[in-house]
Amino acid sequence: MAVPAADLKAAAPEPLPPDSITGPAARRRRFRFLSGGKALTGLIVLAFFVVLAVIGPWIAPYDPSARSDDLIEAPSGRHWFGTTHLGQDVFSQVLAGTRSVMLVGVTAGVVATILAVLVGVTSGYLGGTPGEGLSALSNVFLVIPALPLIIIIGTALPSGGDTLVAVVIGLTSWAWGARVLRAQTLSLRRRDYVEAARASGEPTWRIIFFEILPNLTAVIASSFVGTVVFAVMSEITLAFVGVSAFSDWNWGTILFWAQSQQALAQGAWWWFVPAGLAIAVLGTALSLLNFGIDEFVSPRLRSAGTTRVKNAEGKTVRLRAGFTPVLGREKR
Amino acid sequence: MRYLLQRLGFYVFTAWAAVTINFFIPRLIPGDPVQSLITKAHGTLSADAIKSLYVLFGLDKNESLLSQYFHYWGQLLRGDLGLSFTFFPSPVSEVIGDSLPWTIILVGLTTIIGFLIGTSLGVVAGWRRGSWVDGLLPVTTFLSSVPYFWLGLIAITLLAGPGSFFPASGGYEPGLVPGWDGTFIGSAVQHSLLPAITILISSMGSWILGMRNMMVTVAAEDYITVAHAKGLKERRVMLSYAARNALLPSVSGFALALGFIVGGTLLVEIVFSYPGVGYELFQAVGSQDYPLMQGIFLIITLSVLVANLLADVAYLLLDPRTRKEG
Amino acid sequence: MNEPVLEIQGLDVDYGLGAEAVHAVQDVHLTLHRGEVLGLAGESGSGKSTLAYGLTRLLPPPGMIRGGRVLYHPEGGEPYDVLRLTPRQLRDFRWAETSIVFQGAMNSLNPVHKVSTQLVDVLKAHDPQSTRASRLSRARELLRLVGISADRLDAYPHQLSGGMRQRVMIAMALALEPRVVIMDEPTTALDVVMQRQILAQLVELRERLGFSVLFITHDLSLLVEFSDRIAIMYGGRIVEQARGVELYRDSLHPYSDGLLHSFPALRGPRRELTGIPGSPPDQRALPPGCAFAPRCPHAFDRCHSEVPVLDVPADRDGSDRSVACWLHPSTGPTAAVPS
Amino acid sequence: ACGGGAAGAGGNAAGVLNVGMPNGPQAENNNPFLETSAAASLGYRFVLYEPLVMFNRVKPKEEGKPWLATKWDWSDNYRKLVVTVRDGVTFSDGTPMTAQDVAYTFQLLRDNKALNIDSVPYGDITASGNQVTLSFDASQYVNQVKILQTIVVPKHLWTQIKDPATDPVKKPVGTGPFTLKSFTPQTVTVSQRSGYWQEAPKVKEIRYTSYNDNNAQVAALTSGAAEWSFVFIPNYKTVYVNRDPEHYKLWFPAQLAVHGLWFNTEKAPWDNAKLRQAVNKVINRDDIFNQGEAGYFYPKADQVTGIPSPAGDSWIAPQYRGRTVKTDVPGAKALLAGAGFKLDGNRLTDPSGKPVTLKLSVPSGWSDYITDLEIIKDNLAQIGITATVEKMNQDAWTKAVDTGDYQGVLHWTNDGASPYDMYRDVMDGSRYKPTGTGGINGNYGRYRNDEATQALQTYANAADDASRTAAMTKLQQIMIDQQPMIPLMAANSGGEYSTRHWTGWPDETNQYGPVQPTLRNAVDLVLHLKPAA
Amino acid sequence: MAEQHNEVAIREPVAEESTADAVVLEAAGLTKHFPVRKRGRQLLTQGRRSVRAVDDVDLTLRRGRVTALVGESGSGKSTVARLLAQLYPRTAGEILLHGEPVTVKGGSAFRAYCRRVQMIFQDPFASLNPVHTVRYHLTRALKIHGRAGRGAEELERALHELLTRVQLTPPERFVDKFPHELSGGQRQRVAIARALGADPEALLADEPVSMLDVSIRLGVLNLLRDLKQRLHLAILYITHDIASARYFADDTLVMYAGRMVEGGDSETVTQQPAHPYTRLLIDSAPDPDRLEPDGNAEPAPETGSGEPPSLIAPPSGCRFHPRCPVAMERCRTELPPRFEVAGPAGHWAACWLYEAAR
Ligand SMILES: Nc1ncnc2c1ncn2[C@@H]1O[C@H](COP(=O)(O)OP(=O)(O)OP(=O)(O)O)[C@@H](O)[C@H]1O
Ligand SMILES: Nc1ncnc2c1ncn2[C@@H]1O[C@H](COP(=O)(O)OP(=O)(O)OP(=O)(O)O)[C@@H](O)[C@H]1O
Ligand SMILES: [Mg+2]
Ligand SMILES: [Mg+2]
Ligand code: NI
Repeated sequence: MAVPAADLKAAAPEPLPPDSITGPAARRRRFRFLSGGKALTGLIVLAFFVVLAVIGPWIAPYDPSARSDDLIEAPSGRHWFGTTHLGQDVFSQVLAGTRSVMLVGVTAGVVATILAVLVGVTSGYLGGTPGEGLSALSNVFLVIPALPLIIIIGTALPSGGDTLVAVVIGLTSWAWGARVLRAQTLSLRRRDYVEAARASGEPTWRIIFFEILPNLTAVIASSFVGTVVFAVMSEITLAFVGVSAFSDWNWGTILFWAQSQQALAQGAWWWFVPAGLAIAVLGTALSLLNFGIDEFVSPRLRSAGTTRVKNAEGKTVRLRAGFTPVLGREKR
Repeated sequence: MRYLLQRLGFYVFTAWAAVTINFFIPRLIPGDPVQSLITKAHGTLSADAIKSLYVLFGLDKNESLLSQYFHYWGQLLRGDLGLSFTFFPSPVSEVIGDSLPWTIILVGLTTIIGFLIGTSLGVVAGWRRGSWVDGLLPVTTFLSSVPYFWLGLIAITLLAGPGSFFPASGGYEPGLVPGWDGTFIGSAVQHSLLPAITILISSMGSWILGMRNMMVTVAAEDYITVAHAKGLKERRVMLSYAARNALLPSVSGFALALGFIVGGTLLVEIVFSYPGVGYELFQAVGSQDYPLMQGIFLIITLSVLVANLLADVAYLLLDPRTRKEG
Repeated sequence: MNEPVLEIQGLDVDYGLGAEAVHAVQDVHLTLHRGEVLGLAGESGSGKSTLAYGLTRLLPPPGMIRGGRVLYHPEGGEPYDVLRLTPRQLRDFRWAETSIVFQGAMNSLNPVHKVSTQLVDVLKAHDPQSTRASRLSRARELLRLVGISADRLDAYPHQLSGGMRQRVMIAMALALEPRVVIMDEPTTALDVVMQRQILAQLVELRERLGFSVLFITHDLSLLVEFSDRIAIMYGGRIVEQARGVELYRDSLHPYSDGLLHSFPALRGPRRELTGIPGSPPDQRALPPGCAFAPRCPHAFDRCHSEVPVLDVPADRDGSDRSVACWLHPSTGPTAAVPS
Repeated sequence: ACGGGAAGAGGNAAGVLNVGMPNGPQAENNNPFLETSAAASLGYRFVLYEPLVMFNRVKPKEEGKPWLATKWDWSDNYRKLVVTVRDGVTFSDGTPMTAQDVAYTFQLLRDNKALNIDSVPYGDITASGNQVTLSFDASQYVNQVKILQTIVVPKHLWTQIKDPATDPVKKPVGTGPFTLKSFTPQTVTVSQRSGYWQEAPKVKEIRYTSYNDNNAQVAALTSGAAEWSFVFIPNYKTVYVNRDPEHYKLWFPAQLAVHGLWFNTEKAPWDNAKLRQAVNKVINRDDIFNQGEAGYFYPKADQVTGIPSPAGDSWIAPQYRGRTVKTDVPGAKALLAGAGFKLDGNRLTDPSGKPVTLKLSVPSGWSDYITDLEIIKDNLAQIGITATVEKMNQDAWTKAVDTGDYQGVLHWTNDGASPYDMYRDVMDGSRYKPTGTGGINGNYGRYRNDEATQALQTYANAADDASRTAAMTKLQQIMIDQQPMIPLMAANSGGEYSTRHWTGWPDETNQYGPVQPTLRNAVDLVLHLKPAA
Repeated sequence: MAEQHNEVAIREPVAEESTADAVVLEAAGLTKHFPVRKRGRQLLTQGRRSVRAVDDVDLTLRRGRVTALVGESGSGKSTVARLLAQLYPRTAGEILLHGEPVTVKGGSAFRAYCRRVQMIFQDPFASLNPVHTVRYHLTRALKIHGRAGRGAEELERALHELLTRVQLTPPERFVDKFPHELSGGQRQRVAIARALGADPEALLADEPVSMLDVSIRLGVLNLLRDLKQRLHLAILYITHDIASARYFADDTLVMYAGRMVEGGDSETVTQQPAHPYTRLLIDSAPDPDRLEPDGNAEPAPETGSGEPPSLIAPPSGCRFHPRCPVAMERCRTELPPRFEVAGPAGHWAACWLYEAAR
């Protein structure tokens, strides 16, 4: 809501009945999706990674690049995740690597999503020449193979920072989302409520952003999650195949080292497993958050809140369309 | 008819733009193929060879980028993709021809299977929001968030080893000659199992998730309630009403995924030593093999375009509302 | 009077749980008899649709049925409670026994399937043996029944006008010749000619097949003409129930009375329309007594404290009508137990 | 067979030898002259085609073994060569090999610049009887081996080839003991032919499998699927040898080329020889050898002259023999102090007062180089030099090296039959191009020293051995005094092999040739193999 | 057809103002054909097919007057409204706003047009965005047209006022609800409130009260009447409730199968219908007073035989002729123009029966 309801309450000309839904209550409903364990878990894990991204390099027990005499040591109290062939501390490397991964993932995700939304929704809504033009643009970008392109661009840039990499990934990976959004928009644009908004004189950008977009949130959210995961994977892949000249440590460079030193064949699983798991956990957290999105987005589902209720006999019934639960009378 | 021509023009334009970009991008890389080759040989090729290699690759002539570009188009229109540098003098078409079937079969099949299984699971998960299938999702998303190559390597380490059923690398038993005989096909299937499973596991999650989200949205629509009221079988409501409507974004995603079969499999092929086109591309990028790179890009471009066309058609077929009328 | 086919007993329906719950239908008792057209009218938002969907368990979340029974009397069988059916039984019950025309016709039709597909669908679901051709011809026949030319069979819902969609839904509801047809404002988008044609069809079919109709509408003139009995709803409760003409000529509940003075007549002199002053009740926090009391010109103390029960009023003893108003208390022991 | 040892076991019974290379899928191309062919990349060209003379790189001073040539005579100060061709040799299609074929082969190289990979300036080539005479305009002393190890192709087939430089030679015909049986992008199989001019090898069939990367290759080695390969194995004891210590062997002898730290000697302060010498003194070659090169891959090169040992021992001047570089931090500090550098705490400043830093560039995927540089970086800190390792992509790096746009890199030198090639790469002033200009062929350090250039000239063209020895000594002295580049490790010509099914491999005790499967010696090696008992 | 159109210009029975500026919105020769996709064999055999939803419709909306549009379902009423709102591109014809021809496709011109001409959509289940609250819908309507006032307080007051006007009381109860939490009638009222929020000059109301109970319907219609009188709003009122058209509208137009068939002032059209279709319509309207006390209906009026015509291949001549009890030969072939009907001025019908009256 554009207008914070709480302020309105204070300013309302007449006292509201005590039981009416007030601003905070409405807001509480909006965030009820978090009460479903999955979304909350996702959020917590994500927050954890964000915190690591900020403080990771500081709390790392060792300089991640520093060599020591403990070569290829299994995890121990001194080196939680063991050491590399140069005696570097893998734990510190993972910690220090979080920042770059998060930065690249989120930046690329945001850039790509914004582009996808702008191009996809606009071209879907506008139709006609501008629409077709935008659609052609996204098709061209779609056709260019992203990963090789990133490899090539990464190659052409003498040595870019993380942000540059993120932007490149973002710029090359929006087309898919745009395409999907465009298709969805095409089917939304003639809905009555869009027409109604148009007829009530809403400017085009507002129709796009406030009438159509909210109905696309589920798609956008999953494409955002998709791009972030894709961006993280790309960064890591680049480092893994040894193409990137990017920041010093990220999870990909750890894996690159583990791989080039054939950590698994050496039995040094600790070198290989933590970074890979960290990627997977990050991706999972994002996806979990995605679970909450549908409830956040669709007011119908949101007000449903829970998906289960208890009936009079104490049995749990699932709320679902088409089969309204019968609770049985309870004493009032 | 006019609409058709318009679409056609649209695709031709896209193809032109993509090919042009694909032509110029590789040339942005500093250095040249000869230097790359010498560097790659890491000392076993003497620096004296440079001169002969320039002659060999035909790079001794100075040609402007623009005339190279027109030259390229000329070749292309004649169906000639040029000679690969890495495998000089094998024609690019032959190099691609050798590797493309492997990729198409492995990745194509797994993409289709992954889509089918993933979407079906997504349908069920979304339909029974909060049921056990829905509860399965974190696991599948976890698996799909695991980087391909990581999963592959772990799978190789754990599952493939001496004495195991799964071979660790290759597309078929060394020593076998590809042909349509039982031994070869059996061996090819055996070799493709582990990579296929890895791709399946890591690609399925996103199909599940996408489909589930759409299902949840669609399941709240009134016509679903009506379908229930009509007393239709649950399956029918779920599939023909809810899934049919929820399918739209997934289908276009699927069409696009089909287009990316060729380009999106680099890592699997590297990790499993699979003789496909993705690895070829990776090598081409590494050794600045422009003709090969462009050849593969062209294939990717064409397949994505075709897939795009499919997606367009699928959308028209699936959603009558997007059809242009009045 | 004929034997009952559907008995609603003490139905309570809420939206949501706890303090925020909206009590959309409260303690509704209603009986639909065989071959009868029961009209349901009432204030907008009074819970008519909720009642209709609730008794077939089709309310979308967060709707839930808090209590009550919906007894269905099958042909020659023991009555059973619809609310206790398993999903499987419920599915067989639906459409074959009771069909529904939903209020929002546009959203009732699946936008990606042709009209024909959606019609054929229910035929197929309940009669898997039939051939495709026979189903299609039946679909064509059904469309003709509601006055849509058969060449629209291949149209998609968005290509039809509002009224046409409604008619498609009506056709669909009649497809299986069920014993109970619930129609929620089925004719809002229909012109009167079409409306009459369709209702005539319906009456004719009813004569032939003997089904019963629960007809929800705001068009009182239509109800009076067309239905056997009319129930008036207000604030989630049935407030009056009587035969159509009886109600029209002699309404007992002040709300019904108000309604009848709110619609214009097409013929004859223009008459004064009074309307009903005041505003509808808040269904989350209903007043302790009669829900209409705050707007009622005749309200007295009791109205504000006790909920009136729906019963045969003492002053019309022996008639088959009932009302829930303290102005017309019932003969029986005034067991005004607040439910 | 990649699954288990199955094929290996069966392979032995059928006389199969499994070779693996980590080079990715191949395209069918058997042209023996092209470095880009599958035949070259997997090495099977050298069991199909044979050289005139077989040289042993491990012992470069040793005379070559007569192979297709029975005799070769240099005259006119290495400007004329007469080769006597062996009788009784047939190509695999049954036609006998004659002097005509040999002459044709040399003409082919002379007339096709693209094929003449060694840039040998061939002159007149004539054949008569069983002798081929080649004449040259200049002394070919330093090119002897390159010329004599030329492989011979059949004239009657090659004259039909339109463009020998772009022909994939789908049906290769050579004098070797094997012929191509089948080609697939993944595996190439060659099988024994009849009518080989020597005693037929025990190996009946060789399968060359190309794995996509080192990991796959190593896995194949450890599982026994590959019995012979050349690949980098980190921690080779754990990963490879210990899996089957009895059979899994590797041998990595040095050859006459080095990898080392190059500076752009035109950029201050790295134009200062004393600084380079000091750096030479602090680099820990043991760490590099053990951690970066896994303790075997590139043998340590710590001879003061930079010449790899033992391969180049015989060229080392007596005064330098036996002298190795030892890490000597105080010595380095003293040296620097003497040259006007100041060490202030842990910061070294040059005579002009600027702090000494060193940016070490390296391609980002080259893990052994990166590791080596990390070690060097640490070592340099001991004398107050702040080094940074800058990872860049390979192409940018190649370009940087080519144009001199770098401060320090790890790079290699050419190899050759004598240390001449290596020294020429390091300090040949005639190859100098100024920083910023590309297309340089060696002398990446932009080193200019007329004495060195002169000595190289003399070595290549001298008429007598004495002046050659003097020139070689001069070069060694310049290397020590000027340290234009710091040799750290020798290039190798080694390989991994398994003795489970085949024995007779070369090793430390029996150094009859290098073990790399892609070298010309491959055929000699295969002829040495015998089934294990 | 310009001349015909001049001849039968609708006279205002009670001229409130000088007629010159009284016309707010005018349509001339309005036509809309929807192309239909061909299938299979038709591709080859048939020419271009289309649904001829609206054909050659003339219509005038005047200041301070309500014009009712009644007619058969599917006859193109909604399409006319959408055309007038410039939501569809039209196949032919002209739309004049204050005498100026306007064709806008989008952009600021379209928005300016919206400010003056507002539309209430027929289906309240589809025309409210499911993700927005009532508050959002109404606030936007107010804000777009600069009527939100200054500050949250004024806005809130304006919102409450709007909701109260459409009898969604108490307003606080509804303002934060989502469309799916409302009953059909409640949604319809939100839609009305939204249109009112824009404060237009012309209001195109497509069956705005079809889902309201009669008492609220009365309230809303009274509200519209009040607006018309106070603010001189021009209203197009599409409805199937002819009785309400009689009470509430000044003029009534009757549409059949994409064409206007009759028009005139409401009382006349409803009490003395001229066109056979209109007569059928009026006769079909339910009328409780027709009932006898015992509940038996009088013999139901003849509903006319036959089905509504297909708009893809409409009947030639007068489109009503297949169902018309008094059809003549001429009706089958020739399209009837508008004819003045005897009686109160301004009453016309497109029927050959009235040719004589000319
Ligand atoms: N999901 C919901 N959450 C909360 N309240 C709801 C929800 N759905 C409906 N209501 C409320 O329940 C009440 C009854 O709604 P219902 O749709 O049954 O009314 P109705 O009698 O059919 O009205 P109408 O004639 O206008 O269609 C209304 O006041 C409505 O606001
Ligand atoms: N997008 C479309 N494509 C094809 N035909 C259409 C489309 N929209 C409307 N029609 C057709 O145009 C005709 C007129 O439709 P319209 O909605 O204007 O009718 P209406 O008079 O409003 O009917 P109702 O009273 O039932 O709402 C109908 O036959 C309808 O099927
Ligand atoms: Mg309702
Ligand atoms: Mg309409
Ligand atoms: Ni807001």
